[in-house]
Amino acid sequence: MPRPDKVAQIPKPEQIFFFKSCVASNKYPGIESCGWDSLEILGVQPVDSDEQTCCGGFVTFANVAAPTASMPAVARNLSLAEEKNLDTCVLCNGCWTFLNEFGHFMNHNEEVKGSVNMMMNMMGREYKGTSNVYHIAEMYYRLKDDIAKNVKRPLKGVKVATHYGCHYLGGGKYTAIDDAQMPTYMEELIEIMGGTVVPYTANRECCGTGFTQIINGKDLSLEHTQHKLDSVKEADPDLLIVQCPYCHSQLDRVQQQLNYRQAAAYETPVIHITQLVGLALGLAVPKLAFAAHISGRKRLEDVLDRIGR
Amino acid sequence: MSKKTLVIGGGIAGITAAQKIAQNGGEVILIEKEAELGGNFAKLAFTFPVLGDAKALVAKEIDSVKSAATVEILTHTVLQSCQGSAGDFTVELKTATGTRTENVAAIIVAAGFHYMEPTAYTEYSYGRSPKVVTSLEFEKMAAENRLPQGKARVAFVHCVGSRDKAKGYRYCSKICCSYSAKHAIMMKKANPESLNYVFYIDIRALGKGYEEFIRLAMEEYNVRYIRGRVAKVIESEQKLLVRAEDSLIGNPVEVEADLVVLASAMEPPEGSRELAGVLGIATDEYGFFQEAEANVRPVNSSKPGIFLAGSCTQPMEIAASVAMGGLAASEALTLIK
Amino acid sequence: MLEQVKDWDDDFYEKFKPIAMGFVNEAEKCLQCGKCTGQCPAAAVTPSYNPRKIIRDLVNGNLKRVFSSVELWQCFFCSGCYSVCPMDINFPFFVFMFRLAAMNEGYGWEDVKQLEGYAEKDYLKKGITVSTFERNPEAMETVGDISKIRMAAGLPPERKVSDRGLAEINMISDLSGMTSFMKKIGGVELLDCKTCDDAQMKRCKNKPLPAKVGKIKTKLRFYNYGEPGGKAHAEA
Amino acid sequence: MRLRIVEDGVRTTVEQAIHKSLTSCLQCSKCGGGCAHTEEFDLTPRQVVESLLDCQDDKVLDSRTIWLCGKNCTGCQAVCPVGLPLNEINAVLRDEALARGIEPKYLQPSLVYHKFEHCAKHRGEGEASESIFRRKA
Repeated sequence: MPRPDKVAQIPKPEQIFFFKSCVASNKYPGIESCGWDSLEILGVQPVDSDEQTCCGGFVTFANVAAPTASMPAVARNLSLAEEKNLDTCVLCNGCWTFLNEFGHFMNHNEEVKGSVNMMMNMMGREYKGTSNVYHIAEMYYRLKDDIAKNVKRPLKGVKVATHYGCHYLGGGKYTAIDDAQMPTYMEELIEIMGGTVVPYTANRECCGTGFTQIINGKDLSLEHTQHKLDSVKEADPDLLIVQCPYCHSQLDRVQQQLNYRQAAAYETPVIHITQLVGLALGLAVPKLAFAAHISGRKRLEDVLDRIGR
Repeated sequence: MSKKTLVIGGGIAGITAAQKIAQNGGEVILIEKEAELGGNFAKLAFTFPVLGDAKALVAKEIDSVKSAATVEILTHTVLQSCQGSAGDFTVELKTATGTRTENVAAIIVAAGFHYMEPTAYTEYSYGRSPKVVTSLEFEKMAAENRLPQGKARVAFVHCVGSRDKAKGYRYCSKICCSYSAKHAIMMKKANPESLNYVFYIDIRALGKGYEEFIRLAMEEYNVRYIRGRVAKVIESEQKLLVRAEDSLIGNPVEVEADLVVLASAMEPPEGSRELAGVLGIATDEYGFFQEAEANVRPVNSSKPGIFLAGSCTQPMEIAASVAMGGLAASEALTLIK
Repeated sequence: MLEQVKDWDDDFYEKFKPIAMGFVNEAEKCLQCGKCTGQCPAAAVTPSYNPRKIIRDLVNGNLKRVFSSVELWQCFFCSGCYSVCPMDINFPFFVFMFRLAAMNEGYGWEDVKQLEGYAEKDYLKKGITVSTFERNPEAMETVGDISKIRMAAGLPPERKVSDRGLAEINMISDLSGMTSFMKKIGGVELLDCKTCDDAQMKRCKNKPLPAKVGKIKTKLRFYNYGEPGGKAHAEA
Repeated sequence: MRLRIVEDGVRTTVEQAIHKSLTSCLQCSKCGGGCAHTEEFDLTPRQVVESLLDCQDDKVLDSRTIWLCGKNCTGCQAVCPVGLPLNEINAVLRDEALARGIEPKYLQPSLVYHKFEHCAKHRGEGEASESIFRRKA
């Protein structure tokens, strides 16, 4: 069950700094366009900056960048929002946990903050630690009444399963808006938009990306993802909703890889929560960018046909 | 000056204290907020380590205290205020019919304990699946013959709420190891076909016959003890998947169970801090009543004239509660004489 | 192997704490209850990986084993262990810091080498760690040109980070020593499926699960948790 | 892989052969701690018993431990607080493994060899231990 106190802490701002995700930009552009447009419809104006870079989470957890290198990178990205006096809205669980954890760490460690700021001052910036980082799914949950009012394309009869992803709920044991083990806010959102929630056994299992595991521990990673996909397939949802572009990429692409290698038949469309909200809010079909998806394309078209294009 | 003693709580510790004072010629007012005497003891089916009939044992004690001429029993009664000092307390009691004021020489607090509701343990699916129950609910199921039939697998989970800084209490609840063994034996007796698994971290069976009792469960009743705290209980169709590590092998394990019993922690009684406020005595960080000196003055509270008995001071088994009730009674008697 | 307590490093943990900058602490609170391993996705597929044992070894000071183990590189960073931990030990950060410490001791470089390209070619050159480049021909055929999809969705054909932004992250990299570190490890070319010949393709398809991508020699490292020897060694 | 706990296994055969129940095992580790083969075990004797109780037959019958255990050495039985004859258990398991057609693992190189061979850092030490082992054999 969502924690009401945490939800109440999320503001309903007029503007928010829109922090883009690498995977979303370069592999699944629909996440970016739907995130932007849906926030606009819900009355929050996203603000972009082309100076924002990757959060640095991947290179850090790949151990290429030590915390000494990733800490200033986090501070730099957060300072962009601070310059505009805005809070940050992220699309990705990884960005959320990485910006939050490292930001929190710097805020509570003056020494580190000081040395980071020395570097920031050299480039004419300063990290103050005033911008809060919110995940777009939490924003949606906060704005759920506005979503209910603006549904143009109800998801009637669409069976939807959820995948929350680890780095939002697990890493945010005390900071996320929902309980780490049995979260329900995404289900609530789906019901608001008229969809039917399909439970499955492996709901809270990891997608199997494991940051770098998909690259240099691929057999481990695929074995785990297959376990998850088997459980999804059993429940047979029309859509599998994720809230992290990296999970999105893993669950979408590994289906095709397993089909190729093992002649399996995994055909579940995976879409991001922004795309689902965009779908319900009636965004034009090209905006959803389903053309960038690999698995379950036919089923995705069926869903569109059923609920109207 | 009054010669009466007020005993708060009609569980086994309170009953014992009242009996002992009455046997020594003192007058007692025994108050209980519920409708019946017996407390948590009366909710059990069996005792451990000797499998005695709990209901019969507690009924005998209740009868004996009820038949004592100098014990006045007030059910549906709570303490409202307390003034004065040792030997001369003025207490205001809220009974079922109204309030009454009494003058007492000593007060014995035997407020008992409460089984924690493990609602925070969402990983164990408690509250979502009807097949995940607390040990207290298991006792009730056993009494009503609703235990699973046939070749059922039952998993008992230790340390739910105990030894857990994140979601529960840091202390060990002391008796869960033993009563889980008791439950596993009850299960095996009620349904010999059943297969029982107990997930533990350490087995803390401190007391006469306790270790033997747990070995009895393992050896005679074939209860499988797996060392490892359960990480997740997942609902899967008609079954529950219990995931843990068998840390003695170092391998993650999974058991398909039909019933999961959570040994929930013993926590301080509801409203213990309020009661302590009314009486003017200290509680510890958890809300248990603080004893004046843990080793040699275990029944003295921080205020003279107010004595503590039973599991409102710390998690405790029945025998220890009875002993503590007796000691509290003898302390109270010194004020009366 | 018979372990000798005298070989254990008594004060490593104390020395390690300041290096770990407060990310890693409270390991001595561990109850050894096994809740972390019970829910671990990596342990479910390779039981020799065991978070509980790694913490145990840290507290004992038996670090040689942790650093040299293959298992250290098998964590998924899913934070599941942290989310269930009754003592609030943030184990993923332990793994993160251990990997740095292990690299300091000379282990695990093969794993990191493969990932260096992402930092050098994508993160520092473009500011975005994941590029539009597809290694998988099938994905490429299905999706086609990503810039067209971006344009249809009302976005610019390519997400670009401004020159100032790029200059700044490169500066951070230089100042913090990340650049020199990357030069030291050097990268390896990742396998590109487009370059596969038919024979390779066939082999790839016949295999139930693919072997490790790239040139890593993890088998040569000390395999020492759970089932030392085990089946893999008996066969080898 | 995650173990699935089952209830039927070679455990019953073992228990019948030794006329004792394996449930009496305290998991105290006394057996493995003093064994002469302690360096080469993949499963310690304690883990053999635990695995038998979990009915992980394949794991036990595939292990090296059951072949390493000497037939007439009763060191573990002598120290066992509940008197479990671990050497007899291993003998029964060897027979069972042979009956199931599992190849004996007497002749394979020692685990010590594998470990040190594969760890560059300890190669020097490894050779030393290896030669000690050969002399023993």
